[in-house]
Amino acid sequence: MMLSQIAMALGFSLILLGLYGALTNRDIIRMIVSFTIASTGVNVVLVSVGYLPGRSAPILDEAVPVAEAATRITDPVPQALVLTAIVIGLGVTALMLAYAYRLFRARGSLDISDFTELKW
Amino acid sequence: MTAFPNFEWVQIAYALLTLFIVINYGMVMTAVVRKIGARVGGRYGIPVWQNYVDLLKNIALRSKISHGVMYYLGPVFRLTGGVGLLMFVPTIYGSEWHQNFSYAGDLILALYFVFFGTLGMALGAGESGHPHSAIGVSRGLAQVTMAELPLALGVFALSLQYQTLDITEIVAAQQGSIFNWTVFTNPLATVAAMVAFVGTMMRSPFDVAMAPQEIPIGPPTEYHSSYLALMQTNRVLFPVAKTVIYMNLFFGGATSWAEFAIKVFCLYMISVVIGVVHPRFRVEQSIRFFLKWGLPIGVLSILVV
Amino acid sequence: MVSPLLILAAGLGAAFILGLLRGTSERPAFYVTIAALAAMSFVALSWVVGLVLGQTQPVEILTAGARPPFAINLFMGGAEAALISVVTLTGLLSAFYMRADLMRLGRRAMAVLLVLIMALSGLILTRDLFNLFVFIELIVIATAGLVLLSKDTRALAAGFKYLIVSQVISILLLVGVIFTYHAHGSLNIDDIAATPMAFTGASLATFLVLIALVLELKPFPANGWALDIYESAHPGFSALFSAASGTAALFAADKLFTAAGPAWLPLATGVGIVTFVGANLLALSQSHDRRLLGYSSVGQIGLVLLVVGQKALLGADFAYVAGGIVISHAVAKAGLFWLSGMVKGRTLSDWAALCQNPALVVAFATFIAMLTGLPPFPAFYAKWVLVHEFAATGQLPMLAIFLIAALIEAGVLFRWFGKAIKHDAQRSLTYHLSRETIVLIAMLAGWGLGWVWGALSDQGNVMTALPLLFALLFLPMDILPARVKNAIAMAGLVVWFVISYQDLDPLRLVFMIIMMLGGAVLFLASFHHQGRRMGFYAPAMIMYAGMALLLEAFTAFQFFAAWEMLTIGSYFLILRGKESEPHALSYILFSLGGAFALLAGFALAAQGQRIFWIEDLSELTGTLAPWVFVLLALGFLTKTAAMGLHIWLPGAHAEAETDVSPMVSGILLKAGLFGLFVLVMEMGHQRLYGVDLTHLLVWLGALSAFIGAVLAAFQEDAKRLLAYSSISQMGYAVFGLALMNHLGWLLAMMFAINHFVYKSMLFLAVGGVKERTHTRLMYQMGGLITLMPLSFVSVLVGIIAMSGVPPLSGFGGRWIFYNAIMSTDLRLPMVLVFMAGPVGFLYLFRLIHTIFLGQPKDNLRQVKEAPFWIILPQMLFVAFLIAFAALPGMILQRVDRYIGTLFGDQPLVWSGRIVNSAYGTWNPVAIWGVIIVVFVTVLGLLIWMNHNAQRVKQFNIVFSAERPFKPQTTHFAWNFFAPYRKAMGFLETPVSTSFWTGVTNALHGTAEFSRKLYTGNGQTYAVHLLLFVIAVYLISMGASS
Amino acid sequence: MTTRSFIPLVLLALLGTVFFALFVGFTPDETLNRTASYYATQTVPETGAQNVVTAIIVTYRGLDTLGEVTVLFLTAAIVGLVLAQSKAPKGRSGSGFLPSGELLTTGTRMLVPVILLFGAYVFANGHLTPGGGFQGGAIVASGLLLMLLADPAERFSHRLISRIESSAGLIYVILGLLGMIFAGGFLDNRILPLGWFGSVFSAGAIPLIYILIGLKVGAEFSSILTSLEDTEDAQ
Repeated sequence: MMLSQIAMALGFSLILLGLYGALTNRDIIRMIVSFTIASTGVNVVLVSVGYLPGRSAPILDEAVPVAEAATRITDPVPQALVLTAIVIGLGVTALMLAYAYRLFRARGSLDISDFTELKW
Repeated sequence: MTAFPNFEWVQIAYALLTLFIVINYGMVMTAVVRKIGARVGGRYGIPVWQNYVDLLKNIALRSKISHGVMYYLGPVFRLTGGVGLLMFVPTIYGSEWHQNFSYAGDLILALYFVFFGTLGMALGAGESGHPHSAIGVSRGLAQVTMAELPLALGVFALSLQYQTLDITEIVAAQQGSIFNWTVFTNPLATVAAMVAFVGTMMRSPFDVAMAPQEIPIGPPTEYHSSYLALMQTNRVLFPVAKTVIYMNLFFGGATSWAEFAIKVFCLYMISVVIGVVHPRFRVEQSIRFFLKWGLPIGVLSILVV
Repeated sequence: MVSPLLILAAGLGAAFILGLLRGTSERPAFYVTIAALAAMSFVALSWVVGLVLGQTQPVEILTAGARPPFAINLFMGGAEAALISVVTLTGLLSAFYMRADLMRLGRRAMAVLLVLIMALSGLILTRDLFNLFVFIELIVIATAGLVLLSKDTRALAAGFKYLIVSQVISILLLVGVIFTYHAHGSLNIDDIAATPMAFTGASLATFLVLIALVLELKPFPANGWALDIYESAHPGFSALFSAASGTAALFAADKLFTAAGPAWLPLATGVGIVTFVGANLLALSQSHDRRLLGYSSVGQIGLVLLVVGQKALLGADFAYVAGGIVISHAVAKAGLFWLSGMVKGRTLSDWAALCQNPALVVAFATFIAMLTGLPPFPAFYAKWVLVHEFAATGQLPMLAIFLIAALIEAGVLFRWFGKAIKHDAQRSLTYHLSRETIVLIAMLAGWGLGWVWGALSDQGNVMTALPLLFALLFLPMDILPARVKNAIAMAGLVVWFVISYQDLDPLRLVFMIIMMLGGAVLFLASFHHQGRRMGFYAPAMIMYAGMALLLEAFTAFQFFAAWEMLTIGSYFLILRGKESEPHALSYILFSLGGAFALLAGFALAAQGQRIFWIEDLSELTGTLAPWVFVLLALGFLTKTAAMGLHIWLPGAHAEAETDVSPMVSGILLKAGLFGLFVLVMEMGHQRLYGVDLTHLLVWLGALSAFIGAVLAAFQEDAKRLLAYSSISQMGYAVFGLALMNHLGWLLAMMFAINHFVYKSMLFLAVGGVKERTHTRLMYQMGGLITLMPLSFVSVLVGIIAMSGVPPLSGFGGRWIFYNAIMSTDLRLPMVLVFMAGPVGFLYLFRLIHTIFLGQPKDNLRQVKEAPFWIILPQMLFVAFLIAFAALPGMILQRVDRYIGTLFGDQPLVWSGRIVNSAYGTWNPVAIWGVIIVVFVTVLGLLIWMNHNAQRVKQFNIVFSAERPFKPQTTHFAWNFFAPYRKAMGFLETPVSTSFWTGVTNALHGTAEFSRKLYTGNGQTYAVHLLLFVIAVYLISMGASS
Repeated sequence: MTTRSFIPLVLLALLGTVFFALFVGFTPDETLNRTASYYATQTVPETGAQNVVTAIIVTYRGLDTLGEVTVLFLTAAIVGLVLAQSKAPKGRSGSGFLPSGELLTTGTRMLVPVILLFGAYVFANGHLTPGGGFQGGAIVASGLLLMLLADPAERFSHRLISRIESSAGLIYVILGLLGMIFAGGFLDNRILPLGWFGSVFSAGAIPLIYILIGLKVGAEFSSILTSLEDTEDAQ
């Protein structure tokens, strides 16, 4: 079992865990937190896909001369992606929190099952 | 005038003659029939010239009332229907004199023209404004629709059999021996047609439309005096004219006035005899009757031919 | 050409500039927003124009000066340009539309709007998978922001549900993206497309990406959150959400399905069809307008997804079909949402408020027509091609499901339209000139697109058909007074007849005479109407245009288009009646059902040929032909209201306006008859399972003739009586047609002519009576003969003619009938027809007797003769009937000769005015001669005998009776043929009615039950989502393994 | 176990199988795939950045990053929008909070400048060392957060923040467009000389862009924080 696989397994289980929390907790704040867990899981998966065993970070300083870059560094793309993913996740989370605040203001409750006037 | 091939003015005279004979024959015959009916009922009955008396009396009557145009025209339609029917069928087979205007059309014309008088009468009675006449009309119509059905089927079978709709040809086909008559060559069609015949002769058990008892002032008696005169004329003329059709279609037609007299009388008597021994049907009863008997026979007849 | 990147840059830049503005300065902020959106639209449009005119080629835009897949690249092609134009323009208009609320919420909201449009354009442009994800997230966030524009507090909850769901989606998408990257070593979509994956374990990544994008399309049933947004959001935004977002998301999905390769298309097809059916079904039980619109957009998007699934098969047509549906959906849906913003109430019938503003009604109708794919709008052409594709590739179940769902959708929308038109408004419109302008712009865009799609179509452009243009001319002319329009309309019909009658065979010529000249005559009656009479002439003329085109249709497409046209026109006409709402609905549903049967039939017949000539129907052979026959026959029989398909007719014809009833009865029914003519002429005898289909038709005709007559005899309502009698008469015609011999067809023609004349006459007469007595119940009338003599005359002549009593023309029909059946070997059906004849006599007599004869009613003593303009055409008809009865040759002879050329026989001999057949003679003139002579003589006799008769007053006949609670029950005219009912009443049991009611109830039941699925709980929606994903996964795995 | 928690469990179990299939099917690459190897070899000649990830973020996938920045911008705007409606009643701002204690206050005074400086360093050296605009921005914002914690009544000018935010964003876009005009395409960093590999002023426009991003991100986080902070008062 290699590092990347452990990481990936961890990532997936985080996703499932987070989703489970999001689907079973009625409390909006808890749901939001669960989602952050899940998206963390996603990020872990992202990174773990980019990881190549026994290589170092894609920064070409003294440790990794430019010439050998191709053989020495891990895949930089997932890392770039994960950064974006993190930021976006953060954005959405902030948004959800703001919503939660407004919902609480509107109804004095944070129970998702209280917000079902719209249906059918 | 292309519409009237071999038309001479004399034909009008011929036609009038036919008309005259038939009317008188009808006068006497209906009287005789009524007399027979009375005798069956153990009464003495009327003298045979009674119809003439009534006719003259009605014409002579002075009370004259009209309920409006349609009312006024009713009897006219009625009589036109009767006369026209007679005019459209050849009365005496083979006689130059009594072909009338049968070249104007064929069997279909005759069959549909039967409704002409009925319609006019019904409309006239309708305008009289008396609900009972309306009721009489509705009953009559309701009944006649089903009564005509077996006839239509019978005629269809017949025309399939002879492959023509021309009455004269049909009669021609039946000449020679008595066994050439349709009644023998195609009994089913005949029976079906006769059911209709009995059903439409306005006699018991199918006379609910007139319903002399329940509707004391039904269509006929809503009319009076000269209207009634016309209608009486029609009532002696029309059954004969209709019988003539049956005679021509199923019983070999008539080659002479004598044969004519006998055949028509016998046919007419059929409905009379049935009439005097049967109580009246209610409308739905008679409809069911025609559905139960007339229709199947008719269907059978068009299937076997 | 400016670089498409400017679309993105402009959006972003403007958004950032807004931040620099002072927080209080909304006005300039708004102008900046508008300017930016305008710029974006301009760039997009300029690309569309450039690409169409061929001035530019599709271009790939690189970023960061590196080639893909190493840097993100964008692509601008025809589809992209078009869709971005849709998106940006919708954005621009919506921005104007939401002006007030944007001002209220300030520059932040405007920035969000700008970013949304920018992101949507980016979604369409980008060719990079991860970039796609970024744009999707941008859209999600912006959407969540704009939902807040709504003053409706429930919108908050909706927005949150949306966020929850999109979280789940983005998780799936990200996992999918990264594994796709791992599998392909590239994030560039075209790269991925270059190496399509088989449907195996490794392709799970592809599955995840695709399913995530499908989920963005709100597939049924995992779409509760979307519906909530549609319902609660600001209409201006809902328009964006439906039109712009939906379009962009669809394009993204399409991109990836293309990349994923053909193996994945079934996924799209499956999800698409399920969504299309499910959404439309559930929409049935919606009473909230915006939610209904939501369901409908979900359905439409599902439809496009279905088309995407057909991509491989459609090939070159794909863009045409998908584009047609997408764009007409975008325009129509945006328009409808914008409209909904002007309606105060939220129930469907609140839309009645629109009636205050004819322009908006037209817009509403336009949008509905665009959604249901009626001509001349793009979706119509698209539907045509799609169905043909289905048929050509033998996906018949798909074809059936598609058409049924489309029918349900039409049901939903037209039910709504009917309510909006017929109910009376509780609250008036919230009127803004700007909003109306926006809606009207959308409407014009719709018509424009219709023209474009027509121009692109290889079937010919419906919009360039002269009659249609003439009809549409009446929309702007609606401000003119009715009389003027009427004159123009009549002139139009006559002129069209004059210019087009030469090149028609006698058969078509007769129909042409009935439809055009007859139509003109009927318009005489319309002179009776004063004032403007808004919204009457356009539909009427569309109907006539349809018929005019129908007669000259040579290809299946022309035929079908014309057919749809006359259907729509007549629907709007019928809808005008007072109580006509439900009947109009059932009319349009049956008609569209019939039309779809036609469509399916033609598609089956064409087998993928682009142009299918009607006369090629005769070349059809093999197992296919009989089915084509069945489908086409079904279509036509629905119009002629054969027994079983007839239930729409009585209501529709009875409730229509006085001068409309004769149009839809006397003329419109002939369209169906004409269709049947063409059908049997081309296809002749077809055997299915050894049964000769024409024999079935014979039976059907006979049955309709008989039952129609019986039912007519039992009606209390004069117009319903006439309506049922039409069923009966059409039955005769179908019967004659199906006899498949010379005389049979002549019979059919005879009935076509006769029925037109006397049915128009009777409807006008009865209509005239109704105008005066304000009732259609016969037992409430009576004794009108003296008050309305002319109406009486026409009814009298009418019924004599119809009942076939000599001497009038009906007899001719009967005569031909007998001669026809003499020369066929079918016997049993005749029995029914024989019965029908006398029964016809019953209802006709009832009609004239109970209306005109008998005792006048007190309340009707003062009524006057029917209005002049209603009487006039009747008198013309009377004259015609008499002339036609005396000289039938003047029309029939030519037709007879023509039919002779078809059958190569000549059973009738026309010697002078006498007609001889192999069996008998018909000498109309002689008949007239004898009857007139006798009649006149007898009349003279009577007059001589009593010239001085006294006219008596009504009450000279007095009789007494109690007056019970329901007086009419004791009136002789009530239940006139009571005994007949006792005997034959069993025929009255509404078999087919209850059948169709059963069907509809079942549908509504399912809808009502299954919409409970949408509990409104955001969590449940997330569960639905996962459920959906898992289900699709298992199914597709099952399918692939 | 109730159905409410049971159904999701089953679903997730099934989803788990999907993930498991992915997991089993996954084998780490032995060598860089073509995209990655291109970056490994071409980054230096093309962008002159030491930190390949930075090069990818700012240049190759610059459009993503622009979007990313926009996401934050959007979030900030919307959070402002959401919370705008429930502003604190004027005058009561800051009231009802306990003073946050000597330690925290002093610590804040001491740390904040350092934090800000560090943040600046991180985003200025994004192209050389790990880190970059986002990280730097976050650090800057954290300094702000610290101040808020120290003195909840503290208020920052939304106007200033949004000015910084917007102008940074605007310049970013403009730089991108300049790339289209003067270099290979949108967001191409070669509008400026690539400079001496490894020095601070190298890698063309990357440092500049990263600084902008840093400012922007910092501003956005701060505006989110302050908006959230404002709502506190209404309690």
